[in-house]
Amino acid sequence: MGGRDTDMVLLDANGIRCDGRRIDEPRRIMIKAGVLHNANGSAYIEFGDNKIVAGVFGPRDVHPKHQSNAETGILRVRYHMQPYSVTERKRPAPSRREIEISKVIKEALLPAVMLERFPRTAVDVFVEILQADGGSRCAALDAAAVALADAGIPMRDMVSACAAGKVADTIVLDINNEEDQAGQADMPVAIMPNSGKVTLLQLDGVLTRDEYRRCIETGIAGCKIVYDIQKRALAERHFSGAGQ
Amino acid sequence: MGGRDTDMVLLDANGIRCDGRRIDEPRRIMIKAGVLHNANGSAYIEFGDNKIVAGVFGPRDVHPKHQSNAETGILRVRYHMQPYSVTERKRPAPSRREIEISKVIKEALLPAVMLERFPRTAVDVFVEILQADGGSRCAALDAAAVALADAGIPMRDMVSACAAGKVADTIVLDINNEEDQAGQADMPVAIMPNSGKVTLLQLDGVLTRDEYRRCIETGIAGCKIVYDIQKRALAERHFSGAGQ
Amino acid sequence: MGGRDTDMVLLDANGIRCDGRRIDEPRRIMIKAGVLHNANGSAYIEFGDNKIVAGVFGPRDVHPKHQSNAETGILRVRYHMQPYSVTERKRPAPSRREIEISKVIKEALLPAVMLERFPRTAVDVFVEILQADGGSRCAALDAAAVALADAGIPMRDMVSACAAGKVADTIVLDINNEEDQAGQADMPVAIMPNSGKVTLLQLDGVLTRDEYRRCIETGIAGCKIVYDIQKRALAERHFSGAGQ
Amino acid sequence: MGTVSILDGLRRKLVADSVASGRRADGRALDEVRELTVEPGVIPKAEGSARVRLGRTEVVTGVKVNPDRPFPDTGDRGTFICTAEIPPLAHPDAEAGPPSEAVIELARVVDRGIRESHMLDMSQLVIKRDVSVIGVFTDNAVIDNGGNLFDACSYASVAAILSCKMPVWEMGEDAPRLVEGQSRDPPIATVPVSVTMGRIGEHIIVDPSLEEWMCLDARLTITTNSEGNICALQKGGLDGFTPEQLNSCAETAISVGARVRPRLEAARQAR
Amino acid sequence: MGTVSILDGLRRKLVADSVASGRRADGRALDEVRELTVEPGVIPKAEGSARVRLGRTEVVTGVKVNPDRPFPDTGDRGTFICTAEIPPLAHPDAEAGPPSEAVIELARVVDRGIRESHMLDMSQLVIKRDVSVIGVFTDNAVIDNGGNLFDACSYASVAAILSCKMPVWEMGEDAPRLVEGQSRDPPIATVPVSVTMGRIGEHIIVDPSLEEWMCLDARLTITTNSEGNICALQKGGLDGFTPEQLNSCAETAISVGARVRPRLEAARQAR
Amino acid sequence: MGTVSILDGLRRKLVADSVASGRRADGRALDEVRELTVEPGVIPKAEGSARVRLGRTEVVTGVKVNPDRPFPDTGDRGTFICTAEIPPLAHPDAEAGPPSEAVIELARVVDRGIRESHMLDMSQLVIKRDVSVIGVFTDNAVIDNGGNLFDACSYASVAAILSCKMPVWEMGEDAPRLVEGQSRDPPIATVPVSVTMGRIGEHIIVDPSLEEWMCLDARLTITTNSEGNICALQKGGLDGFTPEQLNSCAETAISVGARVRPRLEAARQAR
Repeated sequence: MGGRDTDMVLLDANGIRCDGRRIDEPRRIMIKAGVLHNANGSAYIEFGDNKIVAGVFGPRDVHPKHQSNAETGILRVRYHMQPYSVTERKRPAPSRREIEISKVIKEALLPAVMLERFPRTAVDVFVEILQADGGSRCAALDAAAVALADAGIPMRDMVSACAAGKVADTIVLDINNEEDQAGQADMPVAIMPNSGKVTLLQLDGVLTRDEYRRCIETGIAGCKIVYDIQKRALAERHFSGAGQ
Repeated sequence: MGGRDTDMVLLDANGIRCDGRRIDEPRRIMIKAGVLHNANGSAYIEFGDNKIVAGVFGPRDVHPKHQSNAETGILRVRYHMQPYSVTERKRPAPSRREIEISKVIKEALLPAVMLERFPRTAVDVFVEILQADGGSRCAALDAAAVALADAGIPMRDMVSACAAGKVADTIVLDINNEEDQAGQADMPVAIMPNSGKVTLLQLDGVLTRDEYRRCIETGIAGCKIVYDIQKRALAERHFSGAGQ
Repeated sequence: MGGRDTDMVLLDANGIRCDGRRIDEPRRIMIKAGVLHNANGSAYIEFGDNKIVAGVFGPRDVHPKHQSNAETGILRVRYHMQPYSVTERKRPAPSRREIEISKVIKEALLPAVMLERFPRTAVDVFVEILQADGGSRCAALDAAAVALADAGIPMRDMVSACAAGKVADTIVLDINNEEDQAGQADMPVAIMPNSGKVTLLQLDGVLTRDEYRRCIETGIAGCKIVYDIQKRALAERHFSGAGQ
Repeated sequence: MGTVSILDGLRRKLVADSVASGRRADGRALDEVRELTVEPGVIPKAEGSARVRLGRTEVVTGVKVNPDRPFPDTGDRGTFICTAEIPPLAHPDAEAGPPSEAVIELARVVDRGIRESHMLDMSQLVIKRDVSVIGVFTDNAVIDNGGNLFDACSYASVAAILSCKMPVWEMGEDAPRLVEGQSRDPPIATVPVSVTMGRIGEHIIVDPSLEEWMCLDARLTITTNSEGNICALQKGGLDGFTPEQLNSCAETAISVGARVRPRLEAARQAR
Repeated sequence: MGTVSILDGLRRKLVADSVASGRRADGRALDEVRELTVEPGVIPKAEGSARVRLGRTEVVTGVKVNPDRPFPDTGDRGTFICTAEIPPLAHPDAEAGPPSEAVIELARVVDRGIRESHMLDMSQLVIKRDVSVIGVFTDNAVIDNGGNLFDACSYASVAAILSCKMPVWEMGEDAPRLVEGQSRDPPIATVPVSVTMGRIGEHIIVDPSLEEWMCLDARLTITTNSEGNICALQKGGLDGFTPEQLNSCAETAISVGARVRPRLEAARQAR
Repeated sequence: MGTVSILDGLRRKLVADSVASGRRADGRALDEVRELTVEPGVIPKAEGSARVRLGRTEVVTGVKVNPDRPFPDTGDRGTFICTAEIPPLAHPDAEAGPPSEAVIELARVVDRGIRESHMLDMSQLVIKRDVSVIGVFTDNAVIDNGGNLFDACSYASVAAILSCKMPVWEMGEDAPRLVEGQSRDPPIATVPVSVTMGRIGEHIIVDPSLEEWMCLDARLTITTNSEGNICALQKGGLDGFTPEQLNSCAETAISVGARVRPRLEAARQAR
């Protein structure tokens, strides 16, 4: 029921994709930690043409009070797109898509954040999409995890996300906007890189039983590439003399 | 100012209506009590082509607290139509019509419910219209009253509702959707059958002074028919071996 | 970017404006204090074709509590237009324009109201525009200030408002609706007449440095005319035998 | 809470006693309407308008008349919408924000009384069948809430509609075009009058004041048309009515309505 | 709070113990779906409908079919919208008002399972290309919440769509016109089946009951099509899955889906 | 509350003392603007964009240009809409949800400064008179709130508009059609510059920091155009200004505006 039947050459005879990448190659990824003054932690990511900023506040008091939990802290996540972030201007009010993505990002981060240390408080993660491209939920999650670490929130693992997908009957890493429109399947994946657990998994499109297995493997390999870039961003911010 | 001028034969020379009924005959009515697992009390009604389910919760704590009353319990009623319940799909948000009907149903039930026994609490009545036909507010009220009794809420009387109306210059019982569209007046009536008090009364359409009196009498006669069916539903649920 | 290029003669050779006024002459102003029964204070104003009623409640408890301030009272203002107050029917929900005007009126009144005497309470000012004409925010503010005084709220000064503007390259007092549509600038001004402080100042349109100075002076002169009418209204209400 | 309740109980007793005596706190007989003033034409920018004072209740109502799209299945009729608002200056308990269920009921009862009486002949409000019709918006603002808003808003709406000077449109190429300098009278077929009655114990009072309103056991609004027929009903309140009470209320509504109707009809003269 | 937590912990232990024993509290095996009944056609006024009972969960779903404007860039396809609601009678914790994030996720997961499976051939739902297409609205109402609403709503939606009797429109001068007395079958290309699995410790259970739902470490919904391929996924919950668990879940979803599919396909007979 | 108040009072005293000394807490002179950086073109998917840093305040603004319907009475002009948002990452006190009155004022003041200066010649933004015009949407997102959002958003909006590469449309049969491969410069008539001043006691400071903002007695935003004329004003805050102060503020706004204007005009080069 989507629109997936154009004539663009998505994968040429040499295994090169429409934007020049190999099938196992992610787009350009740049992460910078500590970009905001008011947030307790923050990060800016460029992931392909995605441009996203994340800010973290907390642990802090919960309003309204009845949302708080006497046994543990709570995590709240807002994924929000700026009106100018997409080709057609988006209305500012949160769409159902943004609300769902906020929830899956929250559940992808939850196992990594040691909320049990901060009962009755909230940790708030706010993500603003300044420019959106394919894979914005993974990029947003990558920035959010770095911002949490930048804020000094205790974490039992990082969370790293990258999509895999199916393009021209081939499983490829990190599909871009054109591949998503014209391609056959898009599977965002997030892992906790040390434990190896998958904490986000979605799929649009059709995969055979075997493609499903290979798609998950490909996505996990991408997450590990992202993980290295996340660690480097935190090191630059916190352990290099050139820190801001 | 409504649209009331079609050519359909609403009443033939033998006093038979467009759906084959006599002027004092209600549509088919089926009530079943105790149809939901989570609600404290519930009922399902088919009244003509109306299909309605009602659920009751309480007495229970009131949120927000400032709505509660230290002297008595409060009754809250929500009458809500499913989008697919009417010919043109209805938007899910409650319309002004649904809010008004919720209020008149609440005020029709209030005199019967012994709320004074449960200060500071709320009794909640939720009605979902799965399929709507003429007379849905009366049918909803009939189901709500049975659901209250099924929940064991102390009541000083049952509440039974049925509309009367004017069709082809004749006062008839329980007008259906076609009669409502093409007819001259629709008067929903609810009574407490033991005390005889009228607790709901509305009117769309024009009646002479005398037609008004006869319309009320006709409606009350219909309420008494409904009352018997309500009692039977409660007996089947609570006092028959075949109870669910 | 506005629509300001009609052929109407806004100012004739004798310095007479399209509605017959001189350049320093305000429209007809009528104020009556004490027009409502339920409000603690109230006023009705006709200012040109503006027809506005203001009601004041308080000092009274603040709901929700977290809005209150332990050190001082708070002032809340609502400027609201009736749907029929303008040529094209206005939707009843408050527009962004109404919300902004409510804020600037509040900040124009704040310096005059001795809220520090009533910590933890609120003074509420509600203004309803029954008919709108050019300068409705000034007229609303004039009525609001009289209603505050009528309510007996302690004030360190009155607040009086009147617009000035630029029409046919001339600075004039109190521009009307036609002049606003076709004119070059509109500058609402409010002062505390005894202290001489300007507490409201806005501008739409372009003014030279010198026109800016003269526009403020003209507006202030208008405010002083209004002040006399405000005092008279309060005297009629509170100190005349003919009081209602 | 306790104090409020004691005062509440005290008020109920006082109101009930005076009603039982046949003479109300404000000196009225049980079937007597409060002082009623009707000022049509108070909002010249609206096509029709009226300020109504009914005792201490004050309502200002405006009517806007504009070309509108017809509803799909009634392309041969104009449209009619009636709203009500109780802005917060009307009473310390009134709140800004989305309308409460009480305000929604108020608007719908006033709307129904006018609509079901067929006061306006909607078939005369068509510019081009199925394409463009005339829409009549009637917006009621309660400026001061002194009780019985049903009747006050209904009177103000009816008077504002009667006072209407209706613009004339003709169909242009794509859209209706205003015919400058022309106007017409609204197509009035009947004049509905709403009469709201309250029951206190076994007594029925007409046009309850705010204080009485808070003590009612039940209320009934009956709208009658110029022929003295009944065209809308709304029962409300905590308790019910016996069939006999309903019959006697109808008598009262017809006779009180006949007394009020000329007061509203005078609004025609403001056109 | 303390009391709730103790009960909570107790329940978690009991559920985990019974899962570890391979036999659940209600007697089911770990990969066993609760009793499922599908009644298509229960809302005759809707073009398609179904009541689904899955254990103690009950959903009533209606499908409305209407002419619609196409989206600007897909003028050669019909439109599909799927909603879900948990009205307050479904559970004491359900609340009226705007949908919670959980309800939005529910609706979007059900929508995605149907949309991404290409169940309906949308290219056959065009009245006039780029001008008018057929819109299919599928509205799910959860009447009783007994857990695993994802599968219950998905089954009800699929059955309701399968049961559809689609009206026929042809393009009139300005607008589509209904062809009276005709109807057609919906253009069904495949039948998607959603299977929701929960992880409790190292064990995976199928179709969690409400009690189990409250004790899940993580959950995964896998939708498969008639060919046994995977067409939608949604992971949720507080924790994650290992890659091995994800592979084993896929096996389970395919085999359980194949058992459920004929139960839904029977809804075609209600047309 | 008590603690906050004591801190509050302490801060007020410190800020007032440093202002009285002629040298502010961050070392600036009273009429000195904070460090300003303007990066146009940061959002390539938008037709125009800019990131502005003004001290610790950061704003990212995008301009979208699309065909739009004209307003009924101005069919010979394009449309212009300017919004502002303070998303919750900008400050611990910022909240998601509908805009507060402060945010609405912010958006309207920025909008008015651009609109009333006639920065864009709207008569050049017409595709077909009365039928289709060009709409310019300017959306400001405050990423970091370091005070004086009026000027930061205004600078970002002006720079984003100046950086615009405008697509070209021609009128097709029914709807405007994009002319591929063409673009044009925006029709810029003047460059407005907003200068916000605060009063602390008898002193006027320019471009207040967040800490200063919380201690202002009153504030005034004056927007001037390229000719040095005044085109928009907004007074705010708890207290007023004397006429003399207003005159001196105008001098300051004109001279500071002249210093800032070239910094914004450089954004043209990003086209």
